[in-house]
Amino acid sequence: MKDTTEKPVLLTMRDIHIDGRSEETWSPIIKGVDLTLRKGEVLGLIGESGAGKSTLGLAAMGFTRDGCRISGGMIDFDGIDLRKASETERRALRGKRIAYVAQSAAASFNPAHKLIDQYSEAPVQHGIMSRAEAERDAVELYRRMRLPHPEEIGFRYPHQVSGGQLQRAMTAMAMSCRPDLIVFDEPTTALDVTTQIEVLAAIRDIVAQFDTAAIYITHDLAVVAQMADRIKVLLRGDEVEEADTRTMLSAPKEDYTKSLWAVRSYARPVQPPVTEGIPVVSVETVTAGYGAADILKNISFDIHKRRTVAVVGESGSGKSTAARVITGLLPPRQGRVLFDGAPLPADYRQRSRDQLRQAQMIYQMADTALNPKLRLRELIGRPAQMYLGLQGKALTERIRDLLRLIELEPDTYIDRLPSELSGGQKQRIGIARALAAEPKFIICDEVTSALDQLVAEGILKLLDRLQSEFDLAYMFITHDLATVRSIADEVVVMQNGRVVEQGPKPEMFQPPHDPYTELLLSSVPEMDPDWLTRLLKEREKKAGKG
Amino acid sequence: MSAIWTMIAKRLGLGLLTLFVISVLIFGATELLPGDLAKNILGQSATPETVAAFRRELGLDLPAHTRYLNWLLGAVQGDFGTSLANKRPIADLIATRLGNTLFLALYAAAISIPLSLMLGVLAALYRNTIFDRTANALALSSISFPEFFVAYILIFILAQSGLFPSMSRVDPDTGFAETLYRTFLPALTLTLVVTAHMMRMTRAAIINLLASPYIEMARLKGMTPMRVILHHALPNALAPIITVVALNLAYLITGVVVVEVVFVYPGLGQLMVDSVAKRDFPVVQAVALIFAAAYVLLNLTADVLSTLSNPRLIHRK
Amino acid sequence: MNVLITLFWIAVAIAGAMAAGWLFRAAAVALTRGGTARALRTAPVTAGFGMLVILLYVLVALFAPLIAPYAEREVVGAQFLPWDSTHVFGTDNLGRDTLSRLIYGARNTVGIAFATTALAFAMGAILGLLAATVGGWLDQILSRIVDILMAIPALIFSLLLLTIFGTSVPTLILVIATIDSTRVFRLARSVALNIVVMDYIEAAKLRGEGLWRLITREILPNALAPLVAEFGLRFCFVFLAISALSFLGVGVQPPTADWGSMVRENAALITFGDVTPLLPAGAIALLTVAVNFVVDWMLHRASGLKE
Amino acid sequence: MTDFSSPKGVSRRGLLQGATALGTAALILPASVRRASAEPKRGGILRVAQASGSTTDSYDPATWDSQFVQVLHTARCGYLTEIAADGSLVGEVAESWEASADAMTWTFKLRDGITYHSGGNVTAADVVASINYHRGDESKSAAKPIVEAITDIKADGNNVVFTLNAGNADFPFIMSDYHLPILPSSDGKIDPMTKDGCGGYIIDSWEPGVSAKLSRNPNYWKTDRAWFDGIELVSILDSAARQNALITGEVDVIDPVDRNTVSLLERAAGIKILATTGTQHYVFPMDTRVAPFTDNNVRQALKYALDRQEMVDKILGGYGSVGNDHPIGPSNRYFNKDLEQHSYDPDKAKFFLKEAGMDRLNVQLSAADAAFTGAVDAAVLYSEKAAAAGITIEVVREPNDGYWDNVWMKKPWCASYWGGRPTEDWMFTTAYAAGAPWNESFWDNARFNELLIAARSELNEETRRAMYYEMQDLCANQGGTVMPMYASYVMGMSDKVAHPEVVAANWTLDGFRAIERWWFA
Repeated sequence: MKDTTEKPVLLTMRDIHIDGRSEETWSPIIKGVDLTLRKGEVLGLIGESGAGKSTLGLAAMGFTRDGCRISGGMIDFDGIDLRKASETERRALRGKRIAYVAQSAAASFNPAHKLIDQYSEAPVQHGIMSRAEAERDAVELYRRMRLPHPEEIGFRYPHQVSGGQLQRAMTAMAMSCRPDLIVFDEPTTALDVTTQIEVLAAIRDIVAQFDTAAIYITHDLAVVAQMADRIKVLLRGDEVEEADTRTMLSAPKEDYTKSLWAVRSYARPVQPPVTEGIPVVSVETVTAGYGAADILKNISFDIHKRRTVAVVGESGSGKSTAARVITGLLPPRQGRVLFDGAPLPADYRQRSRDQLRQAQMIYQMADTALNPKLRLRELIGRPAQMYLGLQGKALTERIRDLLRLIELEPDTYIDRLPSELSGGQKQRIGIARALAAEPKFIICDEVTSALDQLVAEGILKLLDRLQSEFDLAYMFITHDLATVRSIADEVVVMQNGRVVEQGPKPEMFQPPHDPYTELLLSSVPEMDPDWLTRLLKEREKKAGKG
Repeated sequence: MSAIWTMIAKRLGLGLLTLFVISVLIFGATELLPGDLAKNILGQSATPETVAAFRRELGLDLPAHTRYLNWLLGAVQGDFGTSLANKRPIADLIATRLGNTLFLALYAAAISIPLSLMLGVLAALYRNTIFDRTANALALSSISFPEFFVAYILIFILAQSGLFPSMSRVDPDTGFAETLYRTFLPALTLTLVVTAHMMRMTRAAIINLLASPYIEMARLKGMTPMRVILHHALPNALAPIITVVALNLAYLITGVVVVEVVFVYPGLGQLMVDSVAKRDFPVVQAVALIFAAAYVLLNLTADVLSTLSNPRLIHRK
Repeated sequence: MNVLITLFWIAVAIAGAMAAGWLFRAAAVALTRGGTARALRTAPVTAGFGMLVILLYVLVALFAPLIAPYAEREVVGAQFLPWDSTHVFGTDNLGRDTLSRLIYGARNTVGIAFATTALAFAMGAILGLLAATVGGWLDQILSRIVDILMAIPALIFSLLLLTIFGTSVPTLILVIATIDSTRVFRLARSVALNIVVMDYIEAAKLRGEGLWRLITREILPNALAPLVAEFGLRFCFVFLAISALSFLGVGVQPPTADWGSMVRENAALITFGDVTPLLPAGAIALLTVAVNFVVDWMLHRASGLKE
Repeated sequence: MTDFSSPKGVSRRGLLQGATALGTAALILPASVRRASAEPKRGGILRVAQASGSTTDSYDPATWDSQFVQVLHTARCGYLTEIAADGSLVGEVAESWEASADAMTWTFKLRDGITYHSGGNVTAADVVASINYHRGDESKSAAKPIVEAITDIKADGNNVVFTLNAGNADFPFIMSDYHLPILPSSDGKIDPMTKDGCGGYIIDSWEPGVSAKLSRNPNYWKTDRAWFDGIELVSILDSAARQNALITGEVDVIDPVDRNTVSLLERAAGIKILATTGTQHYVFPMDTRVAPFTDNNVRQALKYALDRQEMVDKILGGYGSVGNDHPIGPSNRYFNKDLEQHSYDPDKAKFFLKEAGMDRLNVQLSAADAAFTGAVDAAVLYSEKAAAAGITIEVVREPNDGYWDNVWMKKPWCASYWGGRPTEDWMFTTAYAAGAPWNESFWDNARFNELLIAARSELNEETRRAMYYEMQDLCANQGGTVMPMYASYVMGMSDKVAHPEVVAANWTLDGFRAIERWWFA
């Protein structure tokens, strides 16, 4: 952390009001927030989804998304009133003096152009450098961002570069005009934990090198703790509080902030491992894949009644493929899946209706998992109607029961469409739909990763309660070790289609670890502002030794 | 790149299959049409013997499948035979008309494609403004008038005042500039007919991308709206635009019989209609296959171009 | 000067149309409630105008006998009478009242176009959704068949089929619908391909839902927006198809009044500066523009773009 | 109207009209036009646009079936005889002819010094070969029926001798038929695809269905003909396009003019309309073997249920005259002036219906513009007027394509047309005699058939006249054909084009010979 209080003020935002249009009315998104940023300072903006972090970050550039408008307040960037300035004047600032790094680099790089062309665009168009200079500069910055092959990587198209590298290339691109301010909008959220470390480190270094001021937007407290000098907490368009990072972490004033801090502490009591009895689901030496490639290589694990097995791994590790094998969407090349000790037909189309009923699935994205055109009555009622043959009043009663189970008031919600629900409510509907079939086993595929922490915690608690109530067995697919900590009984760690380690949770979180598990565990950011610095030093040391 | 060659080879194979099936379909359809060429030429006066003689000479007495196979055998060897009605080799009959048809199609395309792309881009840039809505309404009005009617209006305005000829009579001796002048009105008619579709598609394809994060990124890099559209949206919108351009090109080649009639332009459409009326089967087949081949090839070209316009498909990881 | 006057009147016409659209939207908002009213309030003025025109057409079509001053086929005087108070738009080549023919034309033309488009969509959409859902060989076969049908020029193909099967209205509808359905198939299939990869379809399949329910309950409602938009466009193209066919000598049976044929019958007059053929052509154009204004708005709503 | 009519229809037209109009009323021009026409002079390229012409057209005279080839080849070729503008027969390749007393042997003396474009002389052997091409078992010619009566043709020096199977005083007229050009021969055969001929113009280029270019034959034997230096024939199927071509000056003559807009065209500057009225007439034949048309009362009812003058006004734009349900026109020798003119009379129609024991009548009338331009509209008008008499006529628009194959003489009631015949006997024999192949109403009236045979051999003028009068009466009041109107040929032309005072009416375009008869003023 650096002390920036002596530096001149770069950006001042006073009493900012921003409205968003939904249907025909304008409703406030930001309700009078102030913000001050000095040169070279990093401000962390934190809050849950809907808090207005991105909107505020963009407003710092004098920019609003379509369907939004700045309805009040003052934005002063280095003496320029961004609200009074013409669009042409604002445009001259963007990219040149204020740059932006978006959440998903993969989506924010134009797929039609090479990286270096996109790098050069801002400096060339703003008349700072010639094209040749910009290309030389790009290589230099790629090197500073520790990108592999900095001379060549710029000549690739975005799809040819991995996510972590893209995110670094995007930060480099934001730096191309050496701006005074960069707005980072959740730059590492879409990345795996192990990749996240490198990107965080690279961003931190380059911001420091060029003494660039930054607004760092994230929902992840541990991340912001590593990056920011000061932290501002937002809740539904209002500022909750603001303080320097260490103060904020150690002594939050407001209850809301405290509750945010507290989320990480939820953990249910671990149940003893089951050693006997027939597992509900048993995956036996399964090898499976698409085309010629094997995605899963000879994996085995069991899931018992009333137990939660967490399958952990980074993207591409094969954990979702394992779920597809179990559900029968992807028949394995070798091995089989047993249910209550009896082998299941490999293809779901060959399974009986009862076999289908017994194993249910909850998806990561409730938005795509719920048919947007069906009302909750049908979404939840359909499995009950199909599998249990419920009709008329009995069906309605069952739907209302299920809604109560997931803590939604039946009268209010039964005839709503998914689009009329919040993210957490949608996920609850996904759970209710699975429960409606009265299954023995539920696959939860990253069910909390798209949710805010408070909401996610609610979902985890609900799942926990339902498990004891209905004796359910869970297979919990996740990349988030915090989730594993809170809910798992057993852990299966996967990498490149293989199980690298498995066992009861307490053992898994105790050394000695498999090296990959070690890497995973150590990469989870901690609330300590010095964590990143320390970790990098340790890794350097190890690498030096090795 | 090899993936493209595989695709081209596969698609050409499928295209040949398509042509084959179409030749069967067209043959079947002409068989179903009442009357045959012998009866058509002989008229009611013919005695059964003369009809038989005529049919024997033209080979119409053979069973349908034999006639078809004979035709197919010739066609596979590149010999499409001679017109039954006037004994002219079909290749001769078609050559100049195909040239005319292609010329008019390219002429109309040369006007309409740049025009519609430009209008589409401008409409996307100034979306929901008066310009956008006016261009849209005008374009829609122009496609909702029947082609021949558009042609008549153009003749009334541009030909009766003596600016352009109302007939597009061209022959191989006509000079290029003169041909351009004489075929201006049909080309303009076709332009009015196809521009709206391409313009709307261009506009829609571009607008469809405007919510993309990389467009927002470009705007946040301080790029002008024009550059955002041209440099960032357009390259990614090419695939649907190319497809719709190909469809319209195919229409310009295969669907313009009405314009040919009004402007007395000797193209393939009129030949096809005449030959259907006379039941001149080999000519019908040849023209139908040219039309189908044009469609297949244009679609293939569109797909290849769409692939080439997408770096994700040509530069694999 | 003339240009200026023309421009002035065009401006007046546009302004009038927009005012009418605005008023209609205001009235519609006042008369409806809930979601409909909310949706209507966000409708652009053009969409309001479009809805007003469509409503007027439907009313004219429904109440043609009440509105039209003369019967559809009644010969009321000499041919080509000038526009006057008895015959607002004069008479046609057989001495029938042009205005009455136009009014009845709304009924016949819109009716035929609607039936044709509906049939084309029933066939094309069902097969397209089926192909996308089932995939595999069924998709291959259907797609190839459609490719083949599309490779035959539509106008010549329909001419051929109508010559073979005759030109009664049902045949006409069937032939145009069949040819049109290939285009619908393509659209339905490509839209559905984007839907079948969604998790809720996977969930439905895993639940053991049958094909019919999968298509009608899970896929169709989500494919509706682009299909409806296409319906609007196709609907208008049917007029043009009928008009082109009547140019080639096959079309709607007389003495039924339909706009496509009316344009054809009177088209030659335009070359003498007589604007009578502009009436049916204008009626088609106005409906096309109106339908597409509404369609554009619906697409805009469906796309979720906020501007 | 664009005419995508079936070739069958067209060949039929060729057959049915395949004779000259004897005694047709020639056009008498108004004085103003006459002055302009005064002095023929050489020069200029005449551009003619016609509504026919197909890519399938050919040089083979056996297949000529549409106006475009008829006009084109008439300009290229010479015939034995020619019908003059006033309807009389004059020699062309034949200088003179004479018949034996029984009119069964005809000797034609050929004119000296007529040469082909290629240079050779026209010989008697060429004449024999040219006519023989259409005869015989292997003939595929559309003209076969009209030369069927010939049993033998011989060349005799400069003479050609025809022997017929029965006497026929009209035989020289047949030799003027457009199917029968005189073409060069070798070994007794002509090459049907030859481009050669002995007419006034040489074909320089011809793209079937599009256009043809001709230039004057410098060695043409007629000194008072072929004034134009060159000719361009264009095929413009669309009637509006044809009119536009005339208005914009891209062609000099168009044929036909759309009767719907002829009055508008007439008003255009520098354009004049030429109409000739001959024997061309439009009919609605009923199949008298099929109920309800078996009952003459029904037929009579239908004949009183249409407004003929309205049809002439609206379908023909006034260019024509009303018909009286028999095919003999005012220009014919034995036209029955005293016969009551059928007119629109719903009460009478109702009366006849009642006679037939009906209150209402429902019938279908099949029509297509292939039958004649405006046929569908005419049927619609018919249907409107008939409603007042309690007759419901459902108009069925049939496809143009295949009309003559599938509809004509197949459907019980349809539209049709006739170019007319030069003699009463020929006309009646062709279309009204029992058993005749084109008796389109399948009418079989004993008295009529008897009179037909008697009249053919009757030499007493008055008796013959009486017989034909009675036959017209029978036809009109008992026949199965509704004949509403005679239609004129209507052409449009630039007022720079001049033509003789008398314009032939046997065919359109001055008997297909406008090319060699007209000139630029």
